[in-house]
Amino acid sequence: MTIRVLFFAYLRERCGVREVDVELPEGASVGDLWQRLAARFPALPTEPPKFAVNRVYVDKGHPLHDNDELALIPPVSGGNQ
Amino acid sequence: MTIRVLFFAYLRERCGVREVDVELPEGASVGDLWQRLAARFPALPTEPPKFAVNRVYVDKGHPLHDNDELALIPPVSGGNQ
Amino acid sequence: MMKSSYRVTSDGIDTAAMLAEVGDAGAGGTTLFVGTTRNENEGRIVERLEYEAYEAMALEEMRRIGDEIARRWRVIAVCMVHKLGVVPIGQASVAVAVSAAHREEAFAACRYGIDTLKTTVPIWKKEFYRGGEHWVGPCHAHGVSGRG
Amino acid sequence: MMKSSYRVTSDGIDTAAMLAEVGDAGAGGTTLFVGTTRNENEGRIVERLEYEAYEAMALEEMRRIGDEIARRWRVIAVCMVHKLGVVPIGQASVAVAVSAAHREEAFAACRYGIDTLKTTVPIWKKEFYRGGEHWVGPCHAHGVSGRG
Repeated sequence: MTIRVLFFAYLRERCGVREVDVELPEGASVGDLWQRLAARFPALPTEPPKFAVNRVYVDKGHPLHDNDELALIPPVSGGNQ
Repeated sequence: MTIRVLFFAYLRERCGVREVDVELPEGASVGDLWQRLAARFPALPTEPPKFAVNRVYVDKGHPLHDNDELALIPPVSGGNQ
Repeated sequence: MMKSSYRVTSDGIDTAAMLAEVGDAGAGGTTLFVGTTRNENEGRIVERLEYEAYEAMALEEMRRIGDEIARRWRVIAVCMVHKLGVVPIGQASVAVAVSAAHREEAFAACRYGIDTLKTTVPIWKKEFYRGGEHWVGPCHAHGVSGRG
Repeated sequence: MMKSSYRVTSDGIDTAAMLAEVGDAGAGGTTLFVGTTRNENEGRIVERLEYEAYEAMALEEMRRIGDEIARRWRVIAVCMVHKLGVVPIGQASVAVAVSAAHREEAFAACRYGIDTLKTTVPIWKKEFYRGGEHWVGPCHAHGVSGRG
């Protein structure tokens, strides 16, 4: 199955990519995909960001399906005001 | 001494007066003036409103001086919103 | 030093102007509260409100509220405006704007401002509802019903 | 049924339009919060902020916040707008407006709205300060200093 992965903000800048398509075996979870990404993009932090699948926050155990859109969500703008 | 008394809102309507000058002996307090007003305006409620002298809230014991401006302050608009 | 301005007016309340007044390069957040005439109150169908003020004292009381805000919170600017006379349904009768470096203070000070304004500032509200009119006060003892 | 609208925009935020949108004959109070770019942050002299969004999800998250507001409080209307791109000092980056019959609900829901928006809506802020730039996050681990 193919998962579209979206990078934002400092992750986009660090990894130098806005989106990539990743091939994964059926039954893979968000955590499995994160392992794959960590290997491919050494600039990713060891501590994972938050994840959203199809625009809803999910945890690492969330099962993926073909054509899902996974977004890596770094800490949002919060604070300061 | 002469005290200017101001009536607002429902007190103004009930008593039919916006302001009156009252003559009082030296040393009179806000409470003394209220007694005088109650006798003169039977439409005033038995329970006194709040008082302000020269635009500052005071209690009944506050001493009056010549040319003071006493306002009878019914409950303000509060609530509702 | 906190900036402040306080007004009573017979014109409509210009909230955009108020936001501009409290604007500041050091402000991270501004909270604005606007009180408007509601078409219903305690089961009565309200047609309009009319406000009367002891103007000189109203402005002094607003200033005392602003001074207390400056003592309690780190606030950059405060603006309070109250409309007098007739205020139709949906129109603004009162507005309080507060800017601060952080939103915590802007919210707390704005809330304190409107709450205190409504209990201490000598402005009275007459409610004209279907079937009568009365001066609004905590005890509702001042009604003059058109029904008699 | 609560009215609601949610937007991200590259234009300036029109707070007067937002207040008009949440206006209602049943509203007694409206609370508006406006977040603006501050000229200082944690000792750095800020020159501007720049916002980037995961737009589709940002709008969905705003809607979820609005739905939660509708569940928790008796609110008439909610409007949330976030600006994207460059926001100079003193300009608005985000605004939340809430109208309700009573001010208690308008304040509580507006506060909840902005607090939640700032922790869950996927919009990121890059701070350009004198001497460098960095993405703002809770841990400040994402800095790229111009000083090296």
